[in-house]
Amino acid sequence: MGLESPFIPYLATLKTATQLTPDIKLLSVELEDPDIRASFDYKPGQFALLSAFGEGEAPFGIVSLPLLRDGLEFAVRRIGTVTRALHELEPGDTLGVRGPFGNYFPLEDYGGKNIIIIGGGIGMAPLRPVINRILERRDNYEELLIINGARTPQDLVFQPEFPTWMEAPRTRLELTVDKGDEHWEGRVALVPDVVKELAPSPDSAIAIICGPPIMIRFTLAGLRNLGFKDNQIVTTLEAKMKCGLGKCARCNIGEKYVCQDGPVFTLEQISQFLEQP
Amino acid sequence: MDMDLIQQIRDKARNLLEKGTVEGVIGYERAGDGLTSRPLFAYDPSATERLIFDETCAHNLVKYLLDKKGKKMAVVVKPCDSRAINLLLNEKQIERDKVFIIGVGCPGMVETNWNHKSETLQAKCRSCQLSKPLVYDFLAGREVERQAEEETYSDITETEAESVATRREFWLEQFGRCIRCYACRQVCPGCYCPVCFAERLEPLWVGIRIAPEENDLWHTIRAFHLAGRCIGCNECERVCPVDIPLSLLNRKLEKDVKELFAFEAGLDPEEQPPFATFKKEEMLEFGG
Amino acid sequence: MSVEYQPKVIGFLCNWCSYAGADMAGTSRMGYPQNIRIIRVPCSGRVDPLFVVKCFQRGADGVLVSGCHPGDCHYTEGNYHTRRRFTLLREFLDYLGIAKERLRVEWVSASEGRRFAELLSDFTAELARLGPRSKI
Amino acid sequence: MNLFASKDDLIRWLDSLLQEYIVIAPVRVQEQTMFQPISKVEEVIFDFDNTTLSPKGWFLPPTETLFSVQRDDGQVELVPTLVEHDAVIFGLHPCDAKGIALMDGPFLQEPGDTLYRERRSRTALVGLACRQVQPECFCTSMGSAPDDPSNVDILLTEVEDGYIVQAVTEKGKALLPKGLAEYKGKMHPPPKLQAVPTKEVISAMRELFDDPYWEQLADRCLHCNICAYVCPTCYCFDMRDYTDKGKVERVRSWESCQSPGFSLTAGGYDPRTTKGERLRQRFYHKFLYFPEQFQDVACVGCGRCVRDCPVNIDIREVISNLQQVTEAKSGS
Repeated sequence: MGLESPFIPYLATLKTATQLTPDIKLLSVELEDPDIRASFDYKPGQFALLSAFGEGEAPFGIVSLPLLRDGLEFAVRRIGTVTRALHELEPGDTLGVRGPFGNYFPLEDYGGKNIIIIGGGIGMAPLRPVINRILERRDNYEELLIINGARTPQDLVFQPEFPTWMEAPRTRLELTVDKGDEHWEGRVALVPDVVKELAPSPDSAIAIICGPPIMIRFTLAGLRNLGFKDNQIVTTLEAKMKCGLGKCARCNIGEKYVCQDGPVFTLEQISQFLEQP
Repeated sequence: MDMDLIQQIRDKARNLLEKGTVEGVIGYERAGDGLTSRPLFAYDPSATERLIFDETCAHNLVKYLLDKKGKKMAVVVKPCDSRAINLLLNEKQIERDKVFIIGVGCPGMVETNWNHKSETLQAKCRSCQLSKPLVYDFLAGREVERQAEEETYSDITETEAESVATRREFWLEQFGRCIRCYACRQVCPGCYCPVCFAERLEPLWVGIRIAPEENDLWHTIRAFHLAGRCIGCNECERVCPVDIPLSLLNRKLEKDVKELFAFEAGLDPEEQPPFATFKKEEMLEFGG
Repeated sequence: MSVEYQPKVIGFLCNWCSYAGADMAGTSRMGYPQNIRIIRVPCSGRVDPLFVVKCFQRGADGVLVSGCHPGDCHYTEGNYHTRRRFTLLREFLDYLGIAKERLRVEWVSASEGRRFAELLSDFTAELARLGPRSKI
Repeated sequence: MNLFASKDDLIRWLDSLLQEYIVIAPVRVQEQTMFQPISKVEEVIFDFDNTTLSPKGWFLPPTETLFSVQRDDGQVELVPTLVEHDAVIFGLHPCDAKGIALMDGPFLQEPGDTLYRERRSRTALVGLACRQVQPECFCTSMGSAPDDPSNVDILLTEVEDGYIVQAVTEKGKALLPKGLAEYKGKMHPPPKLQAVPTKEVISAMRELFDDPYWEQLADRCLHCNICAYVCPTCYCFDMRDYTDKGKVERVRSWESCQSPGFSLTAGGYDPRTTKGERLRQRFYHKFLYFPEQFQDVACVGCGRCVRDCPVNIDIREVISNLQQVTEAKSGS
């Protein structure tokens, strides 16, 4: 008989589920098989398919770092049938994991550069391991600017980590919301406007952005105005993915298969796609 | 081919485009097989020379008006298709002043497949009583004297006479062939829900399996959603790649709606469809 | 060894009359067959034919749709629509091979607990007589 | 060396194959011709135009269970579907055989699709050369031919009093009955087909992406899935769980780029929203993306989509229209 079917997920146990925002949970997941757990290696930007048995599978960026062997973390926004089922799981319940899939942010190549991280809403999820990896190897990089936006203060995703991020050396965390509330004393502005206001320099810089399509569109325009070249802007694409194996052709955009060729692309690469995502 | 009729369609279409009365004309042109026909969208007056009309022009072009909402379009409409205009007017899906209807007198359509044209009149045409479209702005050709057979629903009554178990077996065999290409839905002028129940995930109605039990649900509800709305163009059956006899479903409902509610879809754009109204003193035998 | 056939029934009961009627049947210990699973709906007019077809598809032997008597609808006219819709659906399902006896539409008021119990017994007996449905 | 089998030989052979294998062959179902597992040789039809659906469904079924989820006392076990039988597909035309060879590209590339690979390795293909071609056929323009033996294990060619038998692969040789005589008669030239331009257009596909042609063509498209489902090379699929009475299975089913929601994400984002963009995807996948990945166009010229499209979107006409657009562009 042949090898195990690549469609069969690894079984995993939900260790903890933490409500990060009203519709986003951080799921901490442990693979059941110790050998697989030990060999499951991944890099910031890669994703996995989570199975809620009875509903199906959906893709999520892995938001933890591989060295933290105590589990895989996923930030899951309740948005459809699979994410609803994942939200309903309780610690101890079984789920499935397939992956890791796709490419990753080439952080080694960004050594010695200023890094600007721009994330909106759940778009912060794939950026979280990037931030934590940079902080873990802080000396390898120059200035780190994080611009994190959300609709309202309670929609800001990784709030428990904000103190760590703020206190890290040569690191600046700028929060912004579209609409404040009675407790919010911070910025009320759209992410592209904050980028314009802070005007980070393109010199020896890399901008990594992720967020809703409308935010990305205006942020890109803003970065270009500041003099960022397309090869200095990196993003991770959202696409319909089903199999994760480059077979089902659902994530096919132009000549690319996002699940295999992506999801991480520079703007320069994307602009060369025949079909624009 | 009635060249006189075709010339009238072409002249009218050209005239409408040249004057800017409409943005486009939806009509028929010769298909690639040189024998049958296919829909043509003419935006340029020169394209109107490709317009034709003959006994192979079965497509119900009214469906395409749903893709062109907001644009003023002219459309070539056979008598049977005009019922779809009335249906969509009744359901407020199209605006009368946005549509210029080029009605055609119709000799009846024959059974066709790509590169094949038979002499046999389509079943729906054999019992068609309409000598001209029910609604039009311009009539090309003449009213056609019809010597139609009466619609007796004999195939339906034959099916009704079978036992319940036999019918179940029959339909599961028919639905078992379905590959869920949804051509029946895509071609239907009455199917325009923004999200079809078959694609809805929450709640999930039709399961992912392309299998008799799921296909059965699909076909039952597809037909029932068209109860009192199906205008009998029979395009669904014509396009079905695996020849499921969908008219046996649609016409069963048509027959029952006629008997129960004295209603036929698409005859009058103002008349309340059967499920939008009721009479207090009807069907009193129903229930306790 | 023969296990007595227990038909599975799904009941869609309107909140205002029939559900209260069923409740009354229960609280007054009238005793009715336990084969029914009740789904409370705001009005019998809420029952989409799709719900009924889905029940049959997933193995129900019978479906009961029950609302207020015509004229008594809490929303004035919901049950008149129910009457039209299900008159047609029963015919249609029968035509597709699901015997019309398997779909019942009944009017049961809040005070008709006994009637609810009786009609359910009657329905269950009829379904038992019809026997299990052939596969799908 | 070509062998010869009389019709009786062939029937006896098929009969013996039925003892050991699942035999999938063209049969009549109502008005359709379908490839289906047969229970007796009499069901098989030997003289047929291309079947309603291609034989791809044996390898990528319209619906299949990838694994089932079994729960026992809180413990979850995933039980994979296994391929349990050896099979023979009998009577497939060379275009359909090429379709299967093309599907090997995506399904056998690592990580291989286990079910597909198992079925593929446990199935022998017995081809039947086309003595007649239909007006919708254009296999010779797509790198195949009515007598092309390259993608089958055995190729049969009908002659006056029986069949020429070519054992193409070792697998084919092993399958043949002993004692067939050598064929010494003459070979018949295959029927001729009209040529459709392909190569020139494919090289120009990149320049045509934003051409208004696609929206114009899509005007009449109904966006049904007929073309994709009758196609021997369309292989897109969907995956979801199917539950019934407590039983949970992960199922995959055919899906098509023409469907609403094909590329719509749960978040509501869809890179293809217009009719033209959706229809364009079909042709670009066949004539640009697939060739870039697997070095061949994803069309075998079987003509099924030509035959079955309700609004006569004819892939050959699309190709020649694109050629005209290219020429007009380079001319201006």
